[in-house]
Amino acid sequence: MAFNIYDFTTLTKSIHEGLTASYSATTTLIIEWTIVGVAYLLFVALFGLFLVYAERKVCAAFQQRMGPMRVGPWGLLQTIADFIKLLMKELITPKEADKFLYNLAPFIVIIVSFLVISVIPFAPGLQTFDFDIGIFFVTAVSSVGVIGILLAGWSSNNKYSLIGAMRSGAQIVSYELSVGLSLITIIILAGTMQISGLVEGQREMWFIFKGHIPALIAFVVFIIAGTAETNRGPFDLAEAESELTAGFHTEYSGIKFAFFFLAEYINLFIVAAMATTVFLGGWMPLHFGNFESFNQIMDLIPGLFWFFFKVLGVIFLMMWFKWTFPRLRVDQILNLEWKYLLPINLFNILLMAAVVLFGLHF
Amino acid sequence: MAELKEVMITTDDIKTDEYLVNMGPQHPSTHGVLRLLVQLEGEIVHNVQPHIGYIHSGIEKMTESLSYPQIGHLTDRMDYLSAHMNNEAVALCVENALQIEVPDRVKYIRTIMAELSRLASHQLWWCVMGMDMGALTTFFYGLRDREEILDIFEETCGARLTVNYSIPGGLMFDIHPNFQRDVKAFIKKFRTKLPEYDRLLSGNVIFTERTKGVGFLSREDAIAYGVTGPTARASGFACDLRKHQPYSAYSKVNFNEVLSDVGDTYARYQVRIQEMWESMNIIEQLIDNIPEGDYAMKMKGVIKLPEGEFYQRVESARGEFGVFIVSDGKKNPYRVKFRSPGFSNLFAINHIAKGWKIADLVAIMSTFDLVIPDIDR
Amino acid sequence: MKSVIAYITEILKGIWTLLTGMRVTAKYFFTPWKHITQQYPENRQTLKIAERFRGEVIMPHDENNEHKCTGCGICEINCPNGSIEIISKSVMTEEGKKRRAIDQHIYHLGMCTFCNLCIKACPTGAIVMGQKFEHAVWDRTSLTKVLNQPGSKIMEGVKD
Amino acid sequence: MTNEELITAIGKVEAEAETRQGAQYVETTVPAARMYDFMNQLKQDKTLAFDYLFCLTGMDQADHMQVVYHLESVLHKHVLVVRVKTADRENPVLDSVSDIWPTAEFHENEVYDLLGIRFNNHPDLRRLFLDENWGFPLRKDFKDDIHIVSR
Repeated sequence: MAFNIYDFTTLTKSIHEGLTASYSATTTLIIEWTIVGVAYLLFVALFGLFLVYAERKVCAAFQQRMGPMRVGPWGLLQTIADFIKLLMKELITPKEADKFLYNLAPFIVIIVSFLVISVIPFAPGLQTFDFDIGIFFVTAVSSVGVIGILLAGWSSNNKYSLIGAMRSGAQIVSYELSVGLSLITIIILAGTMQISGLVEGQREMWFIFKGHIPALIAFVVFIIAGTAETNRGPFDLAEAESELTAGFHTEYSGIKFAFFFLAEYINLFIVAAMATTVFLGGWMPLHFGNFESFNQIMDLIPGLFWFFFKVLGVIFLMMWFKWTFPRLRVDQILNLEWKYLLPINLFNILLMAAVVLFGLHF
Repeated sequence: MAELKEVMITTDDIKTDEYLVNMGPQHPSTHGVLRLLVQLEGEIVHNVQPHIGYIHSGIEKMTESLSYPQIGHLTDRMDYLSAHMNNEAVALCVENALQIEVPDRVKYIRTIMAELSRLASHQLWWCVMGMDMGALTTFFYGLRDREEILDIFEETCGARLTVNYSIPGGLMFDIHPNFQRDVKAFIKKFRTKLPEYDRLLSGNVIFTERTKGVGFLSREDAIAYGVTGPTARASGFACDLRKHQPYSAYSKVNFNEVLSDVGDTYARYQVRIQEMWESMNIIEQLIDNIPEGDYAMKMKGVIKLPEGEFYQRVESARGEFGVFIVSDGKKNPYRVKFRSPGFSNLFAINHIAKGWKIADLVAIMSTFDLVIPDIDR
Repeated sequence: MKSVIAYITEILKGIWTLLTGMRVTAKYFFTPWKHITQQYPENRQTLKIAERFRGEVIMPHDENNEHKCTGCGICEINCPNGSIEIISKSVMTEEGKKRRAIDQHIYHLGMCTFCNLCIKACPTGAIVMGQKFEHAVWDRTSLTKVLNQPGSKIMEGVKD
Repeated sequence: MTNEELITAIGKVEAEAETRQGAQYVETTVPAARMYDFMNQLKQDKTLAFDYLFCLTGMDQADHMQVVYHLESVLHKHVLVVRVKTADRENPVLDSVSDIWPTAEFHENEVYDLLGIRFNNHPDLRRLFLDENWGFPLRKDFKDDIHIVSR
C-alpha cells in the first residue's frame, strides 16, 4: 500500500485492489462504503468540534478575551466536555409538539450536510463522488436543509420557533439564488460543472485571479450569500438571540440540539469548502505565472494542507463578519438579496460571459 | 364569469391571524425581568403591553421605617447603573429640607461622580444596544471601558456599583488621593476609545439601516407620556435638568444640552453618544478645580426633617429622577415617592413600537435604556 | 444613469462602513496580548483590591487580643437591615464600678448591604470594612459571625 | 410667570382651589369633585399650559387618601403642585387624568396598586406590581406578618 501525501489516488486504488483480490465485488463495495462512512463521520465530528473551539477562540480574540481556558491546555478539551454534556442531557419533547416531525427535523438537517460533504475534493484522489454535475448537486442538496429547519420550527409548537423557521425559509430560498448564480459565473469561465474538472482547471491559476473583476465580484457575492445560507451572523435571523431567544431550535435539547449546532458548523465548512474549490483553486497550490522556483516551492506543500489552509481562511472571514456586524432585519435581508445581490449577480454573469467570449481573462 | 368571481381570492382574504407572544419575563432583550405582551401579525407589532412587578422590592414602603441616611443605600438598588445620581437626589432633598448648603468641594465631587456614573451607564447601554442588534463584540468593548470607571469608584467609594457615596450633608469619604490622576487618565484614554464605538457601530451601514427612520417619538408625545432623559431629548424635548434647574456644581460648568429633533431610534442612539462627550467635557472642567474643604458637614446623629413636603429632581442617566419626601417631623419619612425615569419611559413603548417589526421593537426598547429595578422599585 | 451611479456609490459606501468596523475588530484580533480577561483564582496573589473596598465588617484586634468596641450599640441603630446585633454584658472595672461591655458583636453577613453606615457611625472606630470578598459558604449559618474574638477585651483608654 | 401671578391665575381658573406658595413650588388643593375640569383647564389654558405631569403620588393621610400631582409647563417653566383629597379612606375614588396626560395612566395604576385608590374613567385599571390578593401595602394600616419583619 503506497501512501503519498501529495496524491491519494494510489492509496485508494491500492485499498480497492487489495479488497477486490480477496472479496467479491458486493462485499468490497459494502466494506468501502463503511470505511468512507466512518471516515466522514469521524471527520465531521472532529472538525465540527474543532470549529466550535475555533469559533470561541476567534470571537474571544476579537473581543479582547481569552475564550475557554479551563478544560485542558488552552481549553482545548472544552468542546469535548460540552459535547459530553449535551450527550448526557435529557431529551425534552414539548407536550403539544408534533412528535414525529419534531424528532425528524434534526436528522434532516444533519443528513443534508453529510450529503454535500461527499462531493468536496479534499486532496487529489480524496473525493467520494465526482458527478458530472457536481456543482448542481451541491446547490440542489444544500437547499433541502431548510426543510429540516422549517419542520423544527413548525413541530415545536412554539411561536418563537415558528417565527424563526419562517424567517429562515424566506432567507434560504432567496439566497439559494445568489449562491447558484455566483457559481454559474465561474462555471462559465471553467466550462465544466464537474468538481474535479473545476479544480483541475485551476492548475495554472485560481479562478478568482483568472476571472479577475467578475470572479472577484462573484466571490464576494458567494461569501455573503453563503453566510446567509448557513444562518450565521449577521444573517442569523432564524435564531436571532435578542429577538427570538433561540429561534427554531428553542425547544430542542441534548443531542438533538447538538445536531443543529453541529450542522451549523458543517454548513460553515461546506460553504468555505465550496468557495475554496470554486474560487480559490481547491487543493491546488498557489502558482504565479512564470515564477518557476516559487511554484515548485508551493508544490512541495501537500494539496490537503492547501485545501484546509484556504478553508480555514474563508471560515475565519465568516467568523470575522459574525463578530463584527449587527444583525439585519427580516425585510432588509430580503432587500439585500433581491435589490442588490441578484441584479449585481445577473450583471456579473453577463460580464463574465463577455470576458470569456473575448478572451479577456488571464 | 359569475362563478369565477366567487372563487377569486383577494389579498384581504389571506390575512393572517394576530397572535400573542410573551416576551419575558426571561428574555434576552428585556434586560431583566420585564414581560412584554406583544400582539403580532406575522412580524408586525400591533400592540405592546408591558407587565412589570417581577422585581418589585417595595422600596417606598421600606423607606417609611428607615431614617434619612439609611434611605440612600436603598436607592442604589433601584437604578443600579447610575446609583450615584439616586444617592445624590436623596441627599439633595434632605439638605434642601434642612436648608443647609454643602461645601463647594462636596458639590464638585458629586458632580464629577454623577458624570462618571452617567458615562458608565451610557457605556453599558451602548454595549447592550449593540448586543440587541446582534453585534456581540460591542458588549465587551463597552464593558472594558466601563470597568475603568468602576475601578475609580471602587478606589474612592469602596464599592463598584451600589456606591452609597452621597449621604445627607456631604460624602461618605473624601476622594482617594489617586482620584484626580485616575480620572484624568481615564478621560484621556476614553477620548480615543469613543470614536472606536462610532467606527464599529454608529457608522455601520447595517446599523444605520436598522435604526434610521425607525420608531418615531414626537416631542408632544414625549412630553405627554412623561418621557425624559436622552430618550426625550432625541425628540427635541429640552428636559435636561442639569441645564434648566442646575443642582450641585452644574451651574459652574459649560456644557451643551444634546438635542435632536428627529426622534427616531438613531437619534436616541446619537444623543447618548454625544452625551458621553459632554460628560467628559464636564468632568474635565471640574477635575482640576476641586476646591479644598470638608468632604462632609457635621450632621446630627439623628436627622429629623421639618414637617412638610420636599421634592428634588435630578437628571439621572436615563432621565428625570425625582425624590418626593413627605415628612411629619419624625426621624422617619411619612411617605417617600421615587419618580423613576424608567417607569414613565417604559409605558411610551406601545405608542412608539406599534406598526414596527419585532426586531425594531427590540431596538426601540434598547434605546429606552431600561433598568428593571428602576421601574419596579 | 444618475440613479445607477447613486446605486453603485451606495453599495461602495456601505461596504466601506463595513470594512471600517472590521478594521476595529481586526486590530484587537491581531493584538491578543492586550486581552482584558483576568484569570481569577490563579491571579489571587496579584489581585489588587482598593483599600476602601467594602467586603465585610470586621473588628480589628491588636496583638493583645484587644478591640475598641464599647458595646454602645450605635452601629446596630444605624444599620438599615438589622444585620448587626449587640449583646452586651456588664463587667466590673478595677475601681469596682459597673460598666457596660461587649459580650458578642453579632454580624449577619447575609443581610448586610455594605452601606458603610455602621462604620461611619462608630464613635470609637472599632469596626472597619475588610477587603475579603470571597464569602461563598456551604451553610447559611456560617454567614452569621461574631466579630469580637473569644476572650478579647476592650483596649485601654477607649470610652463611650 | 412669577409665582404670585401663577397663584392669581389659578384662582381665576378655579375659585374653590386653595392656592399658596409652598416651600418649593406653588401648591394648590382642589376638591375631588372639581378636579377633572380644573386639571383640564390647567392643560388647555394657554397662559398656564401645564403639559408635563412629572410626578403623581398617592398618600395615606390617616383619615383620607390624597393624590399629589406635580405639573410643569415646558413652555413657561413653572411648576404647580396639585393636591386632591378623597372623601372616603376605605374606598377612595378619584377622576382619572389619563386622557389629559397619557403618562398618568400608569402612575394611576401604580397608585391603585399600592394604595387602592380607584380612578374613574381609567382605560385599564389593573394591579401593576402585585397580585390581586395582596392588600394595599402603602396604606398605613397594612399588615403583613410574613413579609414585613420589624424590629
